[in-house]
Amino acid sequence: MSGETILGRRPVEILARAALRAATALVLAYIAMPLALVVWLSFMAGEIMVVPPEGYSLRWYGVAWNQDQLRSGFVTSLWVAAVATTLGLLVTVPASFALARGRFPGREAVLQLLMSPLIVPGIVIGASIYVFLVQVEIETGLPLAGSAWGIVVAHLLLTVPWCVRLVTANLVGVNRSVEEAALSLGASPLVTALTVTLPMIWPGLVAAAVFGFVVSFGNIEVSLFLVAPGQTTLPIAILQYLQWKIDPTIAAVSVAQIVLIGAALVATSRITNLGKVV
Amino acid sequence: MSGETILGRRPVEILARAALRAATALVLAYIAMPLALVVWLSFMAGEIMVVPPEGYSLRWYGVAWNQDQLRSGFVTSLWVAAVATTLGLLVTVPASFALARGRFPGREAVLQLLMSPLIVPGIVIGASIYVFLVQVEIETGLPLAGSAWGIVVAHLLLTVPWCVRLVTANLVGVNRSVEEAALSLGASPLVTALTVTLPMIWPGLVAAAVFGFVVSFGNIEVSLFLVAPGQTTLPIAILQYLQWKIDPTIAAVSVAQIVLIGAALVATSRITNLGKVV
Amino acid sequence: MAGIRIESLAKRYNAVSAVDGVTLDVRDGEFLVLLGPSGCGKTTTLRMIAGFVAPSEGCVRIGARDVTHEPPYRRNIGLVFQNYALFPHLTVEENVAFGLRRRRVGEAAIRTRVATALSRVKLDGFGGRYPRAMSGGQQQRVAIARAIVIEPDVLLLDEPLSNLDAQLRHDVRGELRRLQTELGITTIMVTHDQDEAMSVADRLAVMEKGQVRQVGTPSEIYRRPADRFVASFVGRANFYAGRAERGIFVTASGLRLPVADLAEGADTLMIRPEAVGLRPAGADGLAATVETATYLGAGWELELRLAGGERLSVVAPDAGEHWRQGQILTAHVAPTAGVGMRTGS
Amino acid sequence: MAGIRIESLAKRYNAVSAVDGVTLDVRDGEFLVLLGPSGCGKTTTLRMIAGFVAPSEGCVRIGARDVTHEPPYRRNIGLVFQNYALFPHLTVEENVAFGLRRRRVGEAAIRTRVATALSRVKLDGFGGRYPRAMSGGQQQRVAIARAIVIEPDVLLLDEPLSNLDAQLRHDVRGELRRLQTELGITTIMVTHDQDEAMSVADRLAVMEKGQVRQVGTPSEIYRRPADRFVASFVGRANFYAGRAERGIFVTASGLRLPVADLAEGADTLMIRPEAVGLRPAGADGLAATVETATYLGAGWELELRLAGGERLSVVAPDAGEHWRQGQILTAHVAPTAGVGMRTGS
Repeated sequence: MSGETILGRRPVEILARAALRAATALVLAYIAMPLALVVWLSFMAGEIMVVPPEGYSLRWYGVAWNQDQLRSGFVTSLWVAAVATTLGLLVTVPASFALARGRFPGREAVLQLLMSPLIVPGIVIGASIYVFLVQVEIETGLPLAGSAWGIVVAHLLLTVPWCVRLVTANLVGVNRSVEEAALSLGASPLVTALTVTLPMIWPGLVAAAVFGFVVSFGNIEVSLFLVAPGQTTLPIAILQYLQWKIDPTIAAVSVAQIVLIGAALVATSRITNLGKVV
Repeated sequence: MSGETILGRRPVEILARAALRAATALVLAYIAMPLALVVWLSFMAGEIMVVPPEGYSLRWYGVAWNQDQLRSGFVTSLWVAAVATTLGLLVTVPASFALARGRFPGREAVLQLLMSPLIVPGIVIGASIYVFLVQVEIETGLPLAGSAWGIVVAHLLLTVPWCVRLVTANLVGVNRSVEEAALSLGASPLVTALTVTLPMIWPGLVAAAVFGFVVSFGNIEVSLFLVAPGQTTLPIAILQYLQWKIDPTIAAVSVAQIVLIGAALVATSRITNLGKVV
Repeated sequence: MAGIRIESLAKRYNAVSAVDGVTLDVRDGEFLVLLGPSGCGKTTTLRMIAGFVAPSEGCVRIGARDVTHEPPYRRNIGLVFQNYALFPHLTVEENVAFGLRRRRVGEAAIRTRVATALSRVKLDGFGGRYPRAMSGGQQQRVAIARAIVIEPDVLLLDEPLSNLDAQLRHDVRGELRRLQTELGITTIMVTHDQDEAMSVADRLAVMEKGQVRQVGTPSEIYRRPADRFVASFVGRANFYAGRAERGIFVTASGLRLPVADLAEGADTLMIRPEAVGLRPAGADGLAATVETATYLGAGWELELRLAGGERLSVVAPDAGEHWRQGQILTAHVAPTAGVGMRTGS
Repeated sequence: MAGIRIESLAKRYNAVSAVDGVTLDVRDGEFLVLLGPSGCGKTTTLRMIAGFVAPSEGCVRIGARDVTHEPPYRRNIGLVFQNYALFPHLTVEENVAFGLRRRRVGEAAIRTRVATALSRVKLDGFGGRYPRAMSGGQQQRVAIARAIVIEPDVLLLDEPLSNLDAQLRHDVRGELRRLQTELGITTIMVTHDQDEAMSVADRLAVMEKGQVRQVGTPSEIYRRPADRFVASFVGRANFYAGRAERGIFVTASGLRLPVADLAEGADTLMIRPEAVGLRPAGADGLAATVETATYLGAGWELELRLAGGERLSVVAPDAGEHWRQGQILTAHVAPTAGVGMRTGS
């Protein structure tokens, strides 16, 4: 049970622990499988993915790089995710202060509301926003429905609830007496928030930003109805490519994406224990 | 700042607080918008969704009910999510014990690995598994690639990491001395786990089950390449419907799904504070 | 510097009174301790003085100023918390400078005043450290420096020693008292520890259930407690029901004890355990049997049973005897040892 | 019932020794207390006896059985934790019955034994409650009942009173001692509180830095501590460097103090603060000036400065005097008050 507790040495006890370790290894292998599989596929030489592979090569990375659709999808996704995350955090922080510090009726209900992106099907959110933007476009003449700004508006619905939840949780964890000390020393609530509270929770802010970015970058459902030619996100470009042809190109793109996001996560985990914060 | 702290009464201070409240209300309204929009759309009488609507009716709920594709998609999704969640929890609980209680090199790396469903694009996971299943099918003759079991295998990749994270986090939160008390009273590690630890963390187990179910039920990316005619999940049936026609039918289906999942979440939050556990 | 005047201060949460009409006058430069068990309202009272809790009734005056409706950041108070509440992301120097920066003091003046404050709490040379790199005692001294550097009108201390271990608690309370005397700053401290309260206070206010039971100097409170609660909270005490008869207290079982300065109408006699003398069996006094005897190093704790059936707790210095259960001896209660009180119940 | 024998027990984490060669013999039915500051290794020692920490070296014997490699669930020990560690999802009755069920005791016998155990800790009628509906003191009594109901060979207590408030701590320690005497069960308790240790122990083992410094009865430890660490951990003490000269201890500044039973070679004199008598200035003894005087109700705490410049802490019962800073008086140190020791450093 514990790493320290003295363990029984009867044969049946030793056997039971071995079985537990084997089961655990199996579960972990299963979780690691997709990662390993994608990396493996990306290095297969042949056009048709077979086991055992015909050979290994780096050619699909070159092919991927030369696909304009994938390249521009990557740039669009990067831009959308960055804008949606930044805007998300900007509106989120004050709202989180109100939620974490305020005492008002329905506070619990509001926190439940933050689960809503989980329960409304993403594809329907996307379609609804599309319908809504078309209406606005008809009324005002602004070309929203086909622009990347439409995608940003939709992706804010992904980033904002995550950010509010993370930042609120971090604010709740701040020792109130530290803020009270600042107030007693003459800092107004605004000055206290800026000079004391935010510096104390910045690992949480970083985690919220990274998490929002990753969720936005990888989303396919919400974007599906909002993309337009030349304004396609990477996951949708991948989808479109796969519907046309299944070859290791996409595996190569995925590995690139995995390395990018993986690096961001590792960098973040130096600042904060993401596993704990999220 | 605090709900209790005496607040400044200078005009600028009162104004600042009003602005903060307004911003918060706006953020909350934005988060609640998709929910409200979908419900609103589902009751619009006309075939074309316009603002203001032509009128209100319940007819789309009837239309949705009569769509065989949506009905069977609903059943498939329910079945897949239930099986993936149950199997997921069964393999997850022992693995979580090993992760939470064991002390072995690379433990931190393993916990990072649980983030992998976030970083490998879901669409690529689905496509990879499809390729893999086709291979297995060619080798063994088992009709895996077109069956719902293929979807379950893929969805386990969604539910297992969530379950491991939630159950592990809950196990880490258990006061070790309670388990030690059981050991000192003569309970073996297995008996301690079954009679003391699991009963103590059962809100966490319920949360893991609900969360896994919701994630599996709503997933579109991983399933995309694994569905076959007659074995389509609800989100993909919705996607296919929307590609053919955009009318309030899908809003009605979404409202049904929202009510179902919302009810599950509310029921769970009576047992456990989901917002805190997740 | 200024005195503090609290008038009929009350705080109610729904129907429950946390503080129920507290009136106190703290003189300029005085060290007052609010003493009481947890939940007695002492911390809520302190937080109303600081401005973190809005009173339901009453008012708070600091010097001539009515601050009842002022936010905490306009009260000019120094506050020290049980958990230190240092800013973890700032160095010691920046922690102490925080209040001066808010007051827009010039950089040169800040440097001088921070250095002076740190040297007052004997932390010269620690300015560049971060709080997490310091011991609990050092952190609490930083917190004290941060509170006094702004030259506050009053200093409020909320269980400042509770997180320190026994030896450190003893040292820091001495330093705290010395510092307060040097600065002459009006101070209110909250604590549940009677030793701590007695050792630093000019005056104590003993609280129970949201009300002040007694205000007075440590020796007034210990020697002439107003009621049973105060008597047993500021030390251990034996109580006997009975009546006063011209300088003699007659207990319910008929025991007659001469008591100096006994008010007519007293219905309870209080005797401190350490005020009882122990003599050999047969000597002048009350015959008693030892029920339990506990050796505590510096002394003994005895539970005696008197002839009339009453129990008497005694704390005696260790004079080399070895007391044993069942031993018979004489307990001597001097006329000055007993205090008569009216329980009113 | 059985004695416990620990031989050269050691626990190292990487290069650091948490416990460094502890040998102890606990007699059948004895109440032994492991006393020491936090980090001294007392809890690790207890956890090795319980089986929750595997020793790096040495062995643990309970009665005739070598249990060094036995898992905790085959040691037949009763364990009580600081945080009670009750099973929150079970009623009090089910908590107490847990160990009996693991031993496959019949339902009828379980009912009887649970009822007996609950009545031993004065919790008759509480069987149907859940732990969360009980006070801290009651929860700790349930934990004690749960530990003793299995009739363990030994009872291990890990700071069992630390989570209770002062008054309750005083009561529960009395009950614990009574129960242990009644049951005659071999008991080891870990604590950092000297009062607690002295009041319940048959013998104390004082630990520091992973080693046992001294083992003995409370009065042996208090009156004849083996070294400076023990002397100052089990009470307060004044220390003077110097040398022994035929029954007289000569301090570094030349002060000559007669000491009964002074070993040749002693280089440090220890005087307990409460062993010093205070007399008017000019009386026989050491002339001294009051540096600080603190009134604590039951007595006074004085810091004196002697003629030779030495400082002397004194704790004196309150005899009505009011001591003041600067006052001159005489400190009387009886020959039996001083203890000579060899610091070896």
